[in-house]
Amino acid sequence: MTVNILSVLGQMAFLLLMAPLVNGVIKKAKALTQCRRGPGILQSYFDIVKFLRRDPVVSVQTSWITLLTPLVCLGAYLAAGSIIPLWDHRGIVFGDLIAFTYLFALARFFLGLAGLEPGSAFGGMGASREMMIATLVEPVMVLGLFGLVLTAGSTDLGALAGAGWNPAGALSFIGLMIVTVAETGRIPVDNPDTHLELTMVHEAMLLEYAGRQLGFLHWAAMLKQLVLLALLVHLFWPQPTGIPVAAALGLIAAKVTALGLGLALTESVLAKMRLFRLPELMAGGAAFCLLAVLSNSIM
Amino acid sequence: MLYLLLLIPALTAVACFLPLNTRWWERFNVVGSILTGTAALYISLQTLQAGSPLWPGRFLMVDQLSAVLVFIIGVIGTICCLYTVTYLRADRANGEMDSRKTGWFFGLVQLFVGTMYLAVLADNLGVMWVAIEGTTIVSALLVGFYGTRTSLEAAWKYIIICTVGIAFAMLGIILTFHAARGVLGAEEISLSWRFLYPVASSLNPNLMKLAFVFVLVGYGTKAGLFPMHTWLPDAHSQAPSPVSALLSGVLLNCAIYAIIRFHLLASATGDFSGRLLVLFGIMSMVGALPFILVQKDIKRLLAYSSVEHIGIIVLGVGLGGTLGYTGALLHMVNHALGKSVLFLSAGTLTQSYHSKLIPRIKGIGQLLPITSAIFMASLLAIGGSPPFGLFISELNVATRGFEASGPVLGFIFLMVVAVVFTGMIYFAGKMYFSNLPSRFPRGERFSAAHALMLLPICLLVLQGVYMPGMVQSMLSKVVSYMIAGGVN
Amino acid sequence: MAGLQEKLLFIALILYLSGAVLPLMFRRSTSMSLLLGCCPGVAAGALGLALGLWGMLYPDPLVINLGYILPGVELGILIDRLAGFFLATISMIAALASLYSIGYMKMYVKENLAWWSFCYNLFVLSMSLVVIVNNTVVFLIFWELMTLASYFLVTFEYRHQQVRKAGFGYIVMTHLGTVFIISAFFILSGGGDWGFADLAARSESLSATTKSLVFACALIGFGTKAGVVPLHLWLPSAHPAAPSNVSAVMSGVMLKTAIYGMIRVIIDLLGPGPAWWGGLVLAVGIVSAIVGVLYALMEHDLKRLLAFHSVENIGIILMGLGAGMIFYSWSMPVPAAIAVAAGLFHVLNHAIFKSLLFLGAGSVYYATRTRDIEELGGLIHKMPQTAVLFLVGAVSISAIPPFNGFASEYQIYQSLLALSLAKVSGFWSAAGVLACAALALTGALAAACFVKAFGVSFLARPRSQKAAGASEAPPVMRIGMAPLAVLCLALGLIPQVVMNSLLGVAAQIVPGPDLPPLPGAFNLSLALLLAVIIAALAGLANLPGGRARRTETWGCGIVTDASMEYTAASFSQPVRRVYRFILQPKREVSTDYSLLPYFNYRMHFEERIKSVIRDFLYKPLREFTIALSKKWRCIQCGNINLYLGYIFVTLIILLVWVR
Amino acid sequence: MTEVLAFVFLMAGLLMLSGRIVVKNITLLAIQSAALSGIAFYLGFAGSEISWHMMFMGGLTLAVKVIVLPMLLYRTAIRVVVYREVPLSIGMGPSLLIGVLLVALTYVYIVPVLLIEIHSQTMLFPVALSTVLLGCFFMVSRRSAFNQIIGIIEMENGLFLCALAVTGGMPLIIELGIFFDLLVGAIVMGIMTHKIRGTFDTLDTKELSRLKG
Repeated sequence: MTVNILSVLGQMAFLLLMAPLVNGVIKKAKALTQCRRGPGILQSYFDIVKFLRRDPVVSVQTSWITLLTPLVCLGAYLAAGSIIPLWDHRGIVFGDLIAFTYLFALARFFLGLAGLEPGSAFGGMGASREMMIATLVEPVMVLGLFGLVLTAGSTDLGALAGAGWNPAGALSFIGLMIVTVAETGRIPVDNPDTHLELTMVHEAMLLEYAGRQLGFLHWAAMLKQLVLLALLVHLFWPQPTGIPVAAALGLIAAKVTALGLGLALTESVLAKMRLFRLPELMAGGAAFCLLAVLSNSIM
Repeated sequence: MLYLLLLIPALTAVACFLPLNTRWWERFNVVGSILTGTAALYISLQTLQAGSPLWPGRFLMVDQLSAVLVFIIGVIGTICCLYTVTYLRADRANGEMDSRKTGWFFGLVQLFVGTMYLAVLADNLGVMWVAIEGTTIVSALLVGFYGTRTSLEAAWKYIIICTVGIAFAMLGIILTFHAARGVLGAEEISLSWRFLYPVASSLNPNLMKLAFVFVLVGYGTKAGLFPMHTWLPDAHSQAPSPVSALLSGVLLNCAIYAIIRFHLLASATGDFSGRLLVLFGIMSMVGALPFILVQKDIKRLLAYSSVEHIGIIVLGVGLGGTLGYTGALLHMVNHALGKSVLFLSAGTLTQSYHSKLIPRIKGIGQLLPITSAIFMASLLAIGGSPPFGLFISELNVATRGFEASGPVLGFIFLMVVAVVFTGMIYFAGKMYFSNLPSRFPRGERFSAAHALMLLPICLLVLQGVYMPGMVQSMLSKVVSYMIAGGVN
Repeated sequence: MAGLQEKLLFIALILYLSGAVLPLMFRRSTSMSLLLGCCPGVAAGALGLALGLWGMLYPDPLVINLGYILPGVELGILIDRLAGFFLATISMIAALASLYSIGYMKMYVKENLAWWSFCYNLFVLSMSLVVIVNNTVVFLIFWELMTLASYFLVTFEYRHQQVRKAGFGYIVMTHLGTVFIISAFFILSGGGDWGFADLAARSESLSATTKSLVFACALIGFGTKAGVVPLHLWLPSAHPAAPSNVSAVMSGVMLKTAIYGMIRVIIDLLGPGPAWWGGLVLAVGIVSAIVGVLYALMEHDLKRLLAFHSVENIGIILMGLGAGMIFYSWSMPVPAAIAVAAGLFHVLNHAIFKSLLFLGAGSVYYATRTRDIEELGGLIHKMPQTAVLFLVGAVSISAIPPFNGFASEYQIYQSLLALSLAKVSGFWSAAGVLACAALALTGALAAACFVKAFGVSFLARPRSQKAAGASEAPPVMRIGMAPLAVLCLALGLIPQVVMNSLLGVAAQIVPGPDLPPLPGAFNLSLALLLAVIIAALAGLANLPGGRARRTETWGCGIVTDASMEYTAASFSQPVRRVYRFILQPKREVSTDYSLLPYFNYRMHFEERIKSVIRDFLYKPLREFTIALSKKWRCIQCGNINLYLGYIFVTLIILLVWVR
Repeated sequence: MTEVLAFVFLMAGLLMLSGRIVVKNITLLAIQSAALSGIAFYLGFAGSEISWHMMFMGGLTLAVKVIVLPMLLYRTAIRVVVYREVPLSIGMGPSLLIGVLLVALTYVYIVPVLLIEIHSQTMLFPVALSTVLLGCFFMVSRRSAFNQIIGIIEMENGLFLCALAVTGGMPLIIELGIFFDLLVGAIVMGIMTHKIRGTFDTLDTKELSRLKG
């Protein structure tokens, strides 16, 4: 039991510490592809530390919801991350694929409320856009993930390890990559680096946040990205079994970074889409996932 | 014993025709109608208990079937006669009726009731015919009583159409007599139900078919079956409300009663009559439906709903079987109770709004809380919604429909009933859930008239949720009697 | 043993009746009649809850036979597990709603409160009896009584035009639906035997087509009452029209009686049918869920919004039942039982959080006298406890862990996936996953909708004086809502307990091998994990000391006010635009250049969505009927010769036709 | 003998359809009733012993329908009827044609096909039946309230002939009841025509069409 708890804590710590690194790598790679020097790989760590030092400043309109939201977001993503068995599967079950999906919904729900709370137009805009995008993303995500369940036969993530390692899996992989792009708020869906109100989605909701809470929210965003990448790795790029924990961690880190580089590349070759063109993009993703589902269910 | 039922109304009528003042006439009327009512209830309950014909006379007889009708007339007739008093007072107050004519009115109403008793007590086809024609004549005078253009028109249509119909019925009777004469010999007994039913199966089927066609057209006109119903809305809408209540609550049932009698006779030799009844029943229901959906005049609305309900009864009779007959009988009673109350309360409404037009009658809930509550209750009852009895009787008929002739008939039946309900609830909503024009005084006090109208409602609720075992056994006796073809 | 239950039952009935009748006697004093109307309801509800739980958990059913009340109609009370479950749900919600009403109905002291409590108690009484009688005729009697009572409750504030309209639409549609229910029963019984037992006995001997006919009739009939698309039209107008406590009961449990009817007739009486039955139910469920939630997202009337969510949740319930029916037709009793249990679980959960939300909306209305969320805002400061309760409901209905909405939707997901994993055919495998995707879409839309509902009405600045002047609802109302909120969390934490007892219920309907109890789900541990993390982070957040500093919201340099806030309309605009193929939005922008030729002085923007179903299905039907009736009237043209002609022609035709 | 009377009876009925003039119709009605009573008398005598029942009915018919009623109608007609010529709802030619068709229907179809038994016994029955139908059609085709009374009496004649032909007379008391019943009916109608004339200034039933729908 204690071992289980320790391993859970370990995995959380790993994710928490890993997330800024991956983000930094992606930023760096993006900068390089755009022929910029760009910030250092560890820059995200410095940002977070800086934010965490500062006391928060909140709007007078706000209530406990604004104060709670950053914690909920970080907690939800951590929990989601701790569901993925990064190394040999553990005793305590925190959930499965469905719980994983809905933990994201939990975070999004509170983020949306927090966006509305200060009563500034930006926050509301961000919240409404975020929610709209979610209505497009979640079905595709479920479609892609449950297409894999058809092969694995269970929604348990342990059983799902490497379920996508087959031709049909390739299709769902593409679909889920598109989902990941949308969820992590990257180009062509959203631009994480902008503060231009026409294009903001995620940042708009954070606009009223400052200091420690902003730090938490940034951290949560990075964590979300890492967790999604880790899930993809877990599903499509199975680990060799029977290797020591350290090696497994190293492998995971490597694979996740590789995927992140992929993300960076796509981001820098694509251009930002208009908000109302998104349904077409998501339809594309849905099409891939649907193909995967069909091929799985016919076979 | 039975002659009492004819004598009391006749005497009361004569007394009311005497040139006295209103107070006396009212007294005569009240006393007479109460006496008649008690006698009628006594007779009918006795017969239903005994489950066999009682007091056989030369021309009069009461068996289970007619006992049901006597019950109906007893209850409704008495209530309407008593209600007439308050109604006429209101009319005189509005100056719509000259107080010298009230005596005539009471007398005619009493005569009307008397003729109806005769019609249901008659053991002889001829006497029954005479009685029913008599009801036409008397009630035509009542319909035209106000003497306005519209009421005269209604009365004229009523008397002409019904007389023509009745004439055809006479043909049917003659044919029946001919058919029976071969079996029973040419005396009165070959016109007497008592003697006809035992030999019903040995009558000539062809003659009976043709006779039934004539009788159906004839008495069907009087009962208001669909293509012949045309007099009904006019007469009901123009007559004074108590008379409308009597017409729709009792008179139609008397005509139906005659049809049922002949049906029992004819059904012994083939199911032709049954099929005909089913056809006319459905036609009446469907035919009356559109008029109910787009109607401005409240009393015409009720009249058309009577056509529809007559259709239901006839359908139940035509379908036959335990369920069919049970449904039909129950529906006769329930419809009589509900519809008469509905007409009476609607009469109060029209009197206090001085208009029959639904758009003019607004906010009845605020003007007349008690009357409008009664009105709504009886309207829901007539619409066929629980906890009132009509729901049960309609369910019986519907079940029989599903049982006898497949889903289609039953579904049409249910659909028509439901759509009629929607129509009525629509107009009820318009009248009840609306704001009262400010010019009216509000509120009313509970009076004897309300008690009169509440009585049938209570009966209906009782019929709808709990029927005592005694009543059930009576009913089953009647039904078995009908299934046996009128033979004990 | 059974004697006790009988006594309890009769006591409950008498309590309801007294609650209906006594206020009429004490109508002089409103407070007196209010208390007399509500308190018996609370007590009777508690009794009913006990009875229902007993019937649900105790293996052999409670049967009380009351003899023949009408010719051929034998009244019997049958509380088996299914009936027990529904009785418990209904009674629980009704009891809490009655408690809440003590405070809420004070708003209506001017109205006829005695009449209200008469209808209300009769309504609850008939609802409770509908699910426990074992005879179709009695069932229909109480079914219609329920409709009638609720009709008078809906038209309680009849002075408003739209309330009258709503009531009329409600009674008409449900009454027409009842026609189908009756047809279903009588096609099934096909004769004078009206007992459920007779029907069940007869259903074996029926042909497949007849069974399908019964199924179709039952689906249409009960579907109308349950408000499945496209028969839902009455629902979003009728539920808001009623007082909120009544809407809570209507939306929370009255719709469930229809679900009960479906289960009873389609699954219990008819037994396993072809797979397309389940498929149809599943499809209907999906359509209802998505359409319902989309329209809900477009609503700015808090109660209409909730009403549309009832359509959505009924759809979700039907998805579970449909999956169960499909398994049943494949004769896989175990997954069938699990799927049906999942549906029942959602029935319970929806009853809880929907009534919680409606009561919350009622408190908001009580405090602000408005239901338009564009006029609300900032209520979380004015009425903090109500806000928390409402938030709990909102989170639960959005199926967010660890609350009960998530728990039941999780089970439904599992059943739908089991549908695919059964590998019966490629079609069903694909269908299962697609249904899951539809459910996910529904969840996302619901979340969006409640972010809007809660965020706009409770957060940020008050948008009107009404909202600014609000104050916390009276304690009795909050007390009425609190248990529901607690249940939302509790059922979410330990779903397996409920699921296991519901599996017993389902096993009674879908006979099969006795099921293994479900393993303890992960919800509890997940919740604990979340709690721990959040607590830890909260500690961490305050580590370096220092509290949050308060300042004005940054408005690009100008002082923001309520008029600059994001409105509900603007919040839902992206969704409206993305899903325009369903919602058919029409926008009108008019600019007024009256002041200056070039600079517009005032702009008017209006965007309304079109109810496709009403415009293309119901309106033409109604107009056609009316036109036809008007045509038909001409046969009664007042000409006596014509009338005589009718008789004459009829006679001639009959004479010719005789032979 | 009966054949001749029956022929007169039927012809009177047909001719009524062709007549627009009220007075003429009344005369025809009287003739028809006369023929009826004649038949009654004949049947009364024809039998081996005299049937007083028939005699009585014949006499009654003669007294009431040939003398009293026509006189009354004549008086009323003079006083009440506005136009001498009656407005028609169906044209003269068509109505005659339909009348003939009705007679044909009775003769060819109803009686021989449906009622073989009666057909075999007497030839009066078709006459009677067709007269009833003719009377009804007469009422359909005339737009005057007054002629509708005439039509009813004609139908009544037909009924009596039916009773005579088919059953050789119903029981006496019944027949009396029927007789006086219809008499009262006719009188009440007469009173009503007075009232209508008083209120509407016409007897044209076209005016009596306020109650619609």
